[in-house]
Amino acid sequence: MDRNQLVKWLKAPAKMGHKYSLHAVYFCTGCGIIEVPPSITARWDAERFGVLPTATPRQANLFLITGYVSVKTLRAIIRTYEQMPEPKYTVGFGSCPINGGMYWDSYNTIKHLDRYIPIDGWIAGCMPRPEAIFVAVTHLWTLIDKDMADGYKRYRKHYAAYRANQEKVLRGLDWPPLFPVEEQ
Amino acid sequence: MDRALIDSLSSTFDALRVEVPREDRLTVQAPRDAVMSVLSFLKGRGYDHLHMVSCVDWMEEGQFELVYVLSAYGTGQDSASNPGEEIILKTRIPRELPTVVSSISLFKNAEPYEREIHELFGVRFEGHPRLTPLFLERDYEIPPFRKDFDTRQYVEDFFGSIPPVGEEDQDV
Amino acid sequence: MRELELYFGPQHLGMVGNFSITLKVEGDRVVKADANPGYLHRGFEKLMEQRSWIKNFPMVCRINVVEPDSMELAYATAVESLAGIEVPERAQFIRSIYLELARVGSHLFGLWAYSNMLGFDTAAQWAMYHRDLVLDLFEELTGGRVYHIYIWPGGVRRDFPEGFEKRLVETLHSIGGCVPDYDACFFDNRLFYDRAAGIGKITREEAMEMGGTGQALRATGVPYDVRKIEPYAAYDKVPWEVPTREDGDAFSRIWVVRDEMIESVHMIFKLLDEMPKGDVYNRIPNPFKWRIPEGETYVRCESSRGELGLYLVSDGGDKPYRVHFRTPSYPHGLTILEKALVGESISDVGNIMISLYVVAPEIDR
Amino acid sequence: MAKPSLLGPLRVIKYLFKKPKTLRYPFELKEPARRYRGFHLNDWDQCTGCGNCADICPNDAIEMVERPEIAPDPGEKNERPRLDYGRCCFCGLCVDICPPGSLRLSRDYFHIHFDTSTFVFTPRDEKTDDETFLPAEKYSVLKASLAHRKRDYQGFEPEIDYALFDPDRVEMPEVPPEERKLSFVEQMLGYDREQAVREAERCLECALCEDACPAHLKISDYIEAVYEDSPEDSLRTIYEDNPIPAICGRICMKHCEDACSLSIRGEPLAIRWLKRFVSDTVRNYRDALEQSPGEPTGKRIAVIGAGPGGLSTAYFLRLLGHEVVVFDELSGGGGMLRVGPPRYRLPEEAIDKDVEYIASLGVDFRFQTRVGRDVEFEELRDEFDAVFLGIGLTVSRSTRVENADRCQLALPFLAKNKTEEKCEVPEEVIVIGGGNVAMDVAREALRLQHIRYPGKRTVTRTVSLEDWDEIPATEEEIEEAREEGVEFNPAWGPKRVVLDDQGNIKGLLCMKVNSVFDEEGRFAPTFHEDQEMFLEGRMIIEAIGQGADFSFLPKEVMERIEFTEARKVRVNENGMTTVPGIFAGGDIVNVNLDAVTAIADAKAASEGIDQWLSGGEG
Repeated sequence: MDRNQLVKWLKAPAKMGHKYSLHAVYFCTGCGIIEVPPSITARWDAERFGVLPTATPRQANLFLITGYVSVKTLRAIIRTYEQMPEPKYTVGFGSCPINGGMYWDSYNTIKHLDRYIPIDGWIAGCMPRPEAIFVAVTHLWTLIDKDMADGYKRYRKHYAAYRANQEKVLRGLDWPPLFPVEEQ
Repeated sequence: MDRALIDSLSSTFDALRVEVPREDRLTVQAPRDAVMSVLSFLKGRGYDHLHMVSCVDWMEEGQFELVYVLSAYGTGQDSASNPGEEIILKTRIPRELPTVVSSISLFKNAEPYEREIHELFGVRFEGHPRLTPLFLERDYEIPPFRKDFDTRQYVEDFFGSIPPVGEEDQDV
Repeated sequence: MRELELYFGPQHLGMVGNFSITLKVEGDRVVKADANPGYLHRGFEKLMEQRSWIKNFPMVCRINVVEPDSMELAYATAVESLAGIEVPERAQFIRSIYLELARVGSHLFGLWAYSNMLGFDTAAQWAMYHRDLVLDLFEELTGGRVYHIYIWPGGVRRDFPEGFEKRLVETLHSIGGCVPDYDACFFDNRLFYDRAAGIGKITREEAMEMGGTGQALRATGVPYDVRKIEPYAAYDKVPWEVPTREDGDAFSRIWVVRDEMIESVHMIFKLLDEMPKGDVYNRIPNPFKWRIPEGETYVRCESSRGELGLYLVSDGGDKPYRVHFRTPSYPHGLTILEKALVGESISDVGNIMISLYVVAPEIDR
Repeated sequence: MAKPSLLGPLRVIKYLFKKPKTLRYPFELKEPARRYRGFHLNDWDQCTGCGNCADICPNDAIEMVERPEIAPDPGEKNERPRLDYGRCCFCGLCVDICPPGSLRLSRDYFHIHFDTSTFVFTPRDEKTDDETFLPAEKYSVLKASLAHRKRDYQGFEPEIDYALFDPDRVEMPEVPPEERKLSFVEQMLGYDREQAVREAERCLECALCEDACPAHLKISDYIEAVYEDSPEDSLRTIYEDNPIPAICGRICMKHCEDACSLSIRGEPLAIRWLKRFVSDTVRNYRDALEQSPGEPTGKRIAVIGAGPGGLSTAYFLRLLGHEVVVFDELSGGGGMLRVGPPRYRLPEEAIDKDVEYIASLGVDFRFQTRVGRDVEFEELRDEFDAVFLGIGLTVSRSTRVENADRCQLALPFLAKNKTEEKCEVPEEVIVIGGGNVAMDVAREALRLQHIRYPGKRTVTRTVSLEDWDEIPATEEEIEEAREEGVEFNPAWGPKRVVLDDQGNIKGLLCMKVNSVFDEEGRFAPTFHEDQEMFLEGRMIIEAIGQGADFSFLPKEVMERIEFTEARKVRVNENGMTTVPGIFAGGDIVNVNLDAVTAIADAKAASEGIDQWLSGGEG
């Protein structure tokens, strides 16, 4: 058994832990949040998939960006995202974060969310049904398995670019960079 | 609509234009200086429910039109006002110098409306305690709800200028 | 004691919706509350000025995600009154049924949020389950779970599907059958009483002074309901009551909500009995050539949270010249809430906010 | 109020013993509702590429993209809608506006992907796409995406009663059949202003009609002008491409209306009647159009024939500043339209209005001048710089069955009825032919019968080789003829004209038609010789087609003019025949045999003539 395989084997239980306990940040960013309460309550019960809302970003590893993101919310989203411990996964809900959606010509909403924080998966719909959320979770499992849900790594790698875009929209950020920017 | 109200409105104030577009509606066009006194007159007549304060940008005429929609809760014993009737009070102010007296002293819920109009249209309300930003995070050269603010152009210029990040990594 | 500034929301467990309040606290007492909205501001009214009359129709419902339907109605009636479009009788009944159903769904959502906030998880789970059953009905009728896009100018978008009335009645019966259990575990629960009675109290005068409507006002004993004072759709066709309470606190407001839901279900049954046959849609003009004569109108209707108004101006063109929604949460969330929070404890912020039914997207628009 | 009890809530413990309500998704699937608004489906065969969905989309989510693999039918485009699910809000307005009803929504809604570019896609449906749309046994929700969808899973679908367009046209006021068959009064009364605006409002502005129109009129522009209630603007737009609106507004073959998006599930926009409305409403063309001939060029052109082709050529060339002389043997303009279409369809006043306007621009009309009789063709060639042949098809063909020489021919019959002395008709008339000319003949004969024998029972019968499904006359002509009482005998071919002892016509012996066209679609009728039918009639009129009369051309010119396989004059893209300086257009060139195609020919030819005269290649 070579070294790589050994590492992989040793890491497997940790990965399983990440996969099956996706704790979502309790943050209603947009209108897509309306389908989250049904998913986490009796009818659909997201807990069967290990998905639970969590009060604080410090204890969460899944960030559901539910729908459109206004400029003011973007600041809160970045703050929240940066507070989450790694590994962390993000899922964009519905049309709006993908390409502006209904608010494609609004002066106050973000058009492409992946230009500000990395996104691991997108769900189509306006809004996505609870079923789609569950299927998205299973897709996310596969991505985690294959090490493809690497948004947090991309964030680290391209932090300077992300930070530049964030600063451009928000006119300066009132917190220090998460990673040393010089490293880039 | 109560005939007596219309009569007493026109006899109390001059320079009012009163119209009855519908049976249950009254439109009053007042000069800027008279707005507060008309509002307080109407409130005294039982029209104690301020629905909203709105603003319309008549750019070509160089004016903003402030719109106050009033109706009655219908709880006062002395008033003959019917809650099913609305009064739309309008006043025009110049676009270059858009100031008007705040109506908070009469209606407390005018506060956020006026704050919003200040932010989105750039109208100043004299006597308003906090004309701080309400909704917006960014500053805009022209207040965004004015007609000369082209949001499509703005989106194209501003959001279009933000580059994608790590393009080569996207399709792993 | 030292005063602290506490940022309550938008990412906060005690906050429902993307809203934020800046609290000045002394110990755990709120000294001053500053509502800080705008996290969901999309510039709706500006966007609507750029879209033609029909293109705005799928758009308006997005103003409020919890109960999009009254927005649709306000827009449709405003356009109808400006353009002089008649609505068939049957469509008026369908509108009323649909809006009452939406009210039930919306109140169940509010009930979930409220009981969840107080920690009454059983009632919360039930409410959300029952709301899902209502959403199934919506899905069958309109093709959408959340955004129904159903009431359009000239009537409604499609007639009832085959057998829909039967399923509607069955579902409402099954939800109604649970009312005693809801009462037992939540409304008549002593813990709920202790937690909500006397909390967030506003007097009748205060409520009226600050533009309160809906349950915020009805909980202070004023039977103010637009469905009664200026009936629209088919609300004047059947008899019904406006439930009120006297105390003006969170407890009364939630009880008004409960009674309203029951009244709505009864109203749906009555409307179904009276419903005439016939067309449900009068064709609107060609959307690409549709101009609406110059004019302005103000229409109002009773949403599940209070009075919804729409001020609509047309300059004779193919697009609205100005749209302004008077959303019920606007005075509730920005004026009344700031007042009601003062003197309360931090743990009751969410309690008061949801009992006033403050829905953030309709404040920000 | 009294404080409630603390123990009450214990009542709900009973729920502990009930079956859970949770759906065990994904093992227990929940079907979306029948009307669910999910992803799009598009039937590519039905889709016409009109682009109305893209126009109505509130979010700019739909873009029309060209698909080179599609060979569009006439009046369609090879563009198909492409959806961006980063924009779409699933409102279904595109479904409600789609004129052919090809765009629907399915009940699929799963698409989860890490790559945003996969959210842009061109919808198709199971008819044409086997790879994406899978049968139930191959489908799995866990794999579901835009490339893995369920078959026969239609959701929100178009319903014509709730469509955003109006499928019914504003009814054209017309004289009822009982009344109109008694005289030659114009059948269609024309729209009034309010009706015209209402009809123009139906236009969806997709402009498929403009591609279908041979002369490519800017239809949506002039319809828009009618809607704006400014017929003058509309007329100006029409005159850019068509100088005979009063004529075309009545008898155009309206290829545009066949292509109209609205016609697929409803009635097409009444484009022809709207054009007629414009030409009727504008009393004075000169004031409305404000046109003047171009700078004189010193060139002279002879136009032979004052039909639609000749008139249009004259108009376009005159605007370019050339001097134009039009020769025609009739006493007025219009060519075949003057003698052919009956008064109830095209009154002479309408023709004269158009012709007079063209004359007012300075075109020299020489009526009652037959080339070859009153003036020689060679003279024209010497005198003029170019010659345009717009002679049309002026000679009626005969069936040449036994005793056919006793029959009447269609064109002389129609021509005579346009004069004061009408033809004499007996009480029973047979018309041979199933085309529009045959309909004109039959309906005229019927009118004449009603005028001549008021109150008596009279019969006009038509016999045509083609059966109902392939009869060449337009549907509305047939419908109107039937309303007036014309009897039809489709799928019967004439065998022999039967004479009585005095040598007068007694009737027509017919035989049953087996097929009209052979496998390659050529005209080659076959008959069941044994099945016969005898139709009684004292007069038989043959209306089976016309030919051209080239007898005026000198032999050496005639020899140099080439013809195509379809016996048409061969012209190049500039309208020039194989003889330099001789141009041609209209029925002798195209196979459509209608006015608007003649206008299209004339436009090409006038540009060609102008180019040729200014020294370019012809």
